[in-house]
Amino acid sequence: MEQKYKGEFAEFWKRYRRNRLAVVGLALIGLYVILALGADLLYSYDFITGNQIPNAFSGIASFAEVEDGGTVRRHLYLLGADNFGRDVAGRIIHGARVSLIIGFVTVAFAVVIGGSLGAVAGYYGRRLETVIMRGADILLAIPNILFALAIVAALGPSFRNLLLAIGITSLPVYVRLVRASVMTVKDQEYVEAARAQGASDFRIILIHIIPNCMAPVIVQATLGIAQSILSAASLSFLGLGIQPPSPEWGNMLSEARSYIISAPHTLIFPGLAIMTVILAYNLIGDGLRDALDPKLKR
Amino acid sequence: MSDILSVRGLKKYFNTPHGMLHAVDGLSLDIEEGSTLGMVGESGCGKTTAGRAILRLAEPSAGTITFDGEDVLAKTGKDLRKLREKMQIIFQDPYSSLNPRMSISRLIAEPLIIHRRYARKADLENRVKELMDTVELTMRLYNSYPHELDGGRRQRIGIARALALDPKFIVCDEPVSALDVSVQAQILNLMQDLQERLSLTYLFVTHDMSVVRHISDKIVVMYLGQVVEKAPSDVLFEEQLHPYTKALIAAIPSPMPGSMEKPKILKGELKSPIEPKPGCRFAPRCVHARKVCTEADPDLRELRPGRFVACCRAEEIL
Amino acid sequence: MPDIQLSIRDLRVHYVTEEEDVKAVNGISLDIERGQSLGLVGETGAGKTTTALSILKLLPKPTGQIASGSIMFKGKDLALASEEEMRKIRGNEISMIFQDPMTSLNPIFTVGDQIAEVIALHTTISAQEALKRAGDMLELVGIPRGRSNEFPHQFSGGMKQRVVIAIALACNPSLLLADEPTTALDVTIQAQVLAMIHDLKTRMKTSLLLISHDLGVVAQVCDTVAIMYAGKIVEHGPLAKVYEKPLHPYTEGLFGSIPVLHEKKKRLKPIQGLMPNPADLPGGCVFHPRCPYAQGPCSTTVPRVTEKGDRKVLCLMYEGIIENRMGVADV
Amino acid sequence: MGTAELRCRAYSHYMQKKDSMLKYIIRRLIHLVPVLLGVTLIVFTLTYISPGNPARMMLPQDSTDEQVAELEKAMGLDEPFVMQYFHFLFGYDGPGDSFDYKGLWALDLGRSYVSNRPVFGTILERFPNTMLLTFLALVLSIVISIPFGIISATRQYTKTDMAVTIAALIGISMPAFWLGMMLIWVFSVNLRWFPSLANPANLKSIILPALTLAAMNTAVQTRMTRSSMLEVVRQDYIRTARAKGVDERNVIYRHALRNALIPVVTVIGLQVGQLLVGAVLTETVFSYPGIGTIMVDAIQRKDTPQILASVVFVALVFALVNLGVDILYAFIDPRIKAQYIGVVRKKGGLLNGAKI
Repeated sequence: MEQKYKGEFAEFWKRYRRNRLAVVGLALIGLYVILALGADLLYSYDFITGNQIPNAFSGIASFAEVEDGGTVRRHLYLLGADNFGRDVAGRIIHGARVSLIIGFVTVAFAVVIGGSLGAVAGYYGRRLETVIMRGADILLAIPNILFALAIVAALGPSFRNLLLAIGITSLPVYVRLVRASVMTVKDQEYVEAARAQGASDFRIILIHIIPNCMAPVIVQATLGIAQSILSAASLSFLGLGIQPPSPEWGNMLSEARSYIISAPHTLIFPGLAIMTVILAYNLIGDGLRDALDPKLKR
Repeated sequence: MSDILSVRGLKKYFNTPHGMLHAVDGLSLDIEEGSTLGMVGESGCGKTTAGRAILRLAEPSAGTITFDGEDVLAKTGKDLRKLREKMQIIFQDPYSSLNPRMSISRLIAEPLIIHRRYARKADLENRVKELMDTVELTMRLYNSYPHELDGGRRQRIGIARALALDPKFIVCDEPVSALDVSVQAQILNLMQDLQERLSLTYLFVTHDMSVVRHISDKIVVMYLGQVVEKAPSDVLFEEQLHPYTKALIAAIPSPMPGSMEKPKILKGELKSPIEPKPGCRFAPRCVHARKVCTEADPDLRELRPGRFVACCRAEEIL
Repeated sequence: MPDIQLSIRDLRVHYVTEEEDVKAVNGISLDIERGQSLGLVGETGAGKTTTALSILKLLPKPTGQIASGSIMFKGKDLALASEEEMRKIRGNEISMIFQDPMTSLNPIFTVGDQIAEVIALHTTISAQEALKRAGDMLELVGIPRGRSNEFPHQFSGGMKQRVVIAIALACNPSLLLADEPTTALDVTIQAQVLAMIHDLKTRMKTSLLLISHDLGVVAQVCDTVAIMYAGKIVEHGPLAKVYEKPLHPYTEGLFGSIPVLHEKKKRLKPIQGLMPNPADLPGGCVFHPRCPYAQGPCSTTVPRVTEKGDRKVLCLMYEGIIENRMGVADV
Repeated sequence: MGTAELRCRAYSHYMQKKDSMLKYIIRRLIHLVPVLLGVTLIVFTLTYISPGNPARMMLPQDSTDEQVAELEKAMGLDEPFVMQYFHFLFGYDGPGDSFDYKGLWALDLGRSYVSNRPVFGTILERFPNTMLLTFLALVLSIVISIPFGIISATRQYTKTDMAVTIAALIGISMPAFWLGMMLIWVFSVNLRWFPSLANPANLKSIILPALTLAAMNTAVQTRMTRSSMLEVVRQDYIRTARAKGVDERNVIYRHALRNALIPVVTVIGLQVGQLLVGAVLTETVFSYPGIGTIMVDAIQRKDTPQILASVVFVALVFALVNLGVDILYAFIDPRIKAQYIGVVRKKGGLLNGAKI
């Protein structure tokens, strides 16, 4: 059994690898994950949130005396310093941690809850389906960021509320996707074959339907992570997400906005960070779509 | 020999955006144990739906089905699943009827796992190997996946899977239509051998007249959800009582040299049976149609011993 | 002196991809005389469609390539013709009918427009006149001209195939390529369409290359037949003679595989084994792994065409290299 | 008659008969009502549960609890949730006149807590500005994306295709607000070509925000056009066109393009809604007086009626735009159109405007 699984994965990897950009995307995310995990080793949290005002707007790759944990040392500002003299590179790396967590948590929430609702709606149909789908329609009728904005505006800006807002707004996509996918798979002859053999509903859903409708969900989830990161950054930019001085790419940009003339580097780098992460997830999403496309399998 | 399956007045309607579709409209048939009943007709005649309705893969709208002395429509839940050990199906499309994520061995083992036939893994594996042997699949394919195989081998998997539970009766839904002729012949021979060895009963659904003649003992001809003619296979090809059957057989291009006379051509095309009006459904295309034909549904009647026809002018036009 | 319309010599077509080199057509030669109809019979993957597509040079780009050979049509080698020259020939002097009528018509244009387009492309008449001619063509294939303003989805499969045939015949081509024109149709509709093709071909004196896997369909309309296997023509000759007594073991196997209406056979006599992978063809005679008469040299010696009167066959038995066990040494 | 048959009959009221286009539009509008009600309920609930008492916020710091309670009563905030929601929809007539409003159905949700102007007054006043920006962005994105999508598809795997593909990927990955600021940095701060603040009176000042807003859409539509073209070019009817002798130009532009554009139109339609929403961020970056800036201001000042009104308003416009796109879609594709209108007569078909 294990060996078979390996075979399937190897085949998938062979197809995925063909898309070179997708491999680049994967490498980029790998890099961010490593940086996010090692963020504390590179820069202490207190250091990147504490003010080093005398060094404000230190340029790219400049050295300056800084106070860190009560001692004074010479520090390399690789990507310069912001208006409070905080290390931009350090804040970006710590911000990566926040973004990756937001992306993963919100999408996991949306996939699990939305996916289950969609699967139930798709398999059983009837009234349950009507109720679930009307609910999804309503959620979809309010544009994504707008809805998240309204939620955070109502509940107040906090990390938890941000996760909740983005999680809820990404829900309906998975409800619809999983429902559509279950409905397609449900009508496949192999599901009918399983029924003809006397398999129970539970067995049919678990063994025959779910594994065969994962592909589009995986692709959508990858793109969804990018979407969530973007939403979080947008909300923070509007002052409704992660509050300063906590490092987050959106709020870094929001602060840097006032220094567009004097310190453009504080604006450029956090933006590049957002862009590369989203780009990487999009590349991976494209690669997965190609690799998982059943049409290309034969 | 006794009848293993009796169907009376089977109906299956579907709701469509254009109205109620009478896919199967009052089908009655009996199949003798160990024999093959061929069900033939053009696309949209309801033959596939009929096959599935008999197995309750499509829930019948009306009618009775008696299989092996049991009332099929009365069964629910566990009883129905139990009954399905005895009635199986082979599908037309060997591409979509196999779960792409399962290996060949797993596909064949699946029905055995569902019905918990073997407690020990080794016994299960032995049975799977035995079944693969029965349908002439090499053991090399034990761990392969369906997409690695050609149509003929996939159809063998479908057959092995249907045989796994030792059924008495199998609905064969166009099992060879998707295959090339040389492979088609291999599969037909295999199916005939299995029938003899395992004393199986087949309901063989197909649109191919020569295949149905080759494999069936008796044949029912369907048109727009209804049986128009029923007869022993050899007799049917000698002489047809219904004008549709006549046209259908005449339309088959024969590969016999010297038989290249122009076939009699049936005018018009099949309409789908959505909320059909009363009267013979073939009447709009029938050269013999008279006013009487559009007044009421013709009954399927025994015109000659063992030969049934649903045409009110059958005697006149013969 | 026969009037040769199309003459293919030693045509080879390959599909080249990064991973493999699929040899779809491996050196076939064919002649079609004026007004004659040739049936090209074979199973899936034999290279029938590829042959037809290469005559019109419509092979999928960039993978499909004519590797060698010539396709002579009206004194011109189509294999070397420019795209510009081909465009003038397509739909005008040579036209093609495809297998699936459901997808062969553009869903967003009316059928009248689609027929008129081909007329307008190859003549100098006005758009109005072209539309009128399109109506004539519809009537010719048995569809009331009033329906020319309708869209393809308003037609049934059989009707769509009639429209496709109307498009193909609109410019009175001298050669018609029909690729499984009735495979997607029901048997009664198939009979209608076949009869129509046969009738129109005779009336317009069009040559026909009919591709089919169905020996019965070919028997309805063709005078000569070529049997194709793994990219080669293994047998070629007048239809009646080939059907009466096949020379090649593969042809014999094909006939043994089909159930016959008029006599009840207890068992079919199928060809053993499977079609070879066209990217990895067996050496020697391509059919030898499945051939019931195969002998030692078959796996090493590539057979050459043996002419037997007006018949041709590709088998070592007729070259005298191996013993003839089919018992048809003399025709 | 079997039970299953009865069930079939019971379902028959779901049967969709062949409708006229008008009936279709009406049905879609009716379908919209519960969705919009749901939307209002959600937005209303959110403001209801949000912490902070509007009455206390409106009064001076040193007001007594009695004064707050009195104001709450005047505003109707002491009533139960359901009643408040009902007022929200159908109007409120309180003890005083200053807090009365006609309700959502009449586009009147009272006055802003901050500016004391009718909330919808402000919205309707600024909405044309947002429309202008959105429209410019839409035109820009269509004009850029479709040609590039086609070029990319017809030259698949060439360097041009690669460049367009990568540009589009970067486009969909760039946060609009950041792109806006980068454009300001380059074109306003350094090159001084365009002003950094935008206002509807000065068309030149809207170029940067329109570009910013258009970027994501352009990228998405380019990708969509490309993949749709590649899909259509594989179809059998394109082969039929080639077999007729149609030249490559006409194969692409007449036979393939119109079919390929059908899904693109849907995407563009969905994007129109997204543009409206994207305008929120873009307007903030360029301080452009549109709905977005109203909303952000209102959120920052906890101006509940203004937030409520703008979110509901944008959701409403979003829904109507999507409906409009669905109808448009039905007109482009004869297969869908035919579902609503029996026989289609079309003026000007394949031969009109064709170079033959």
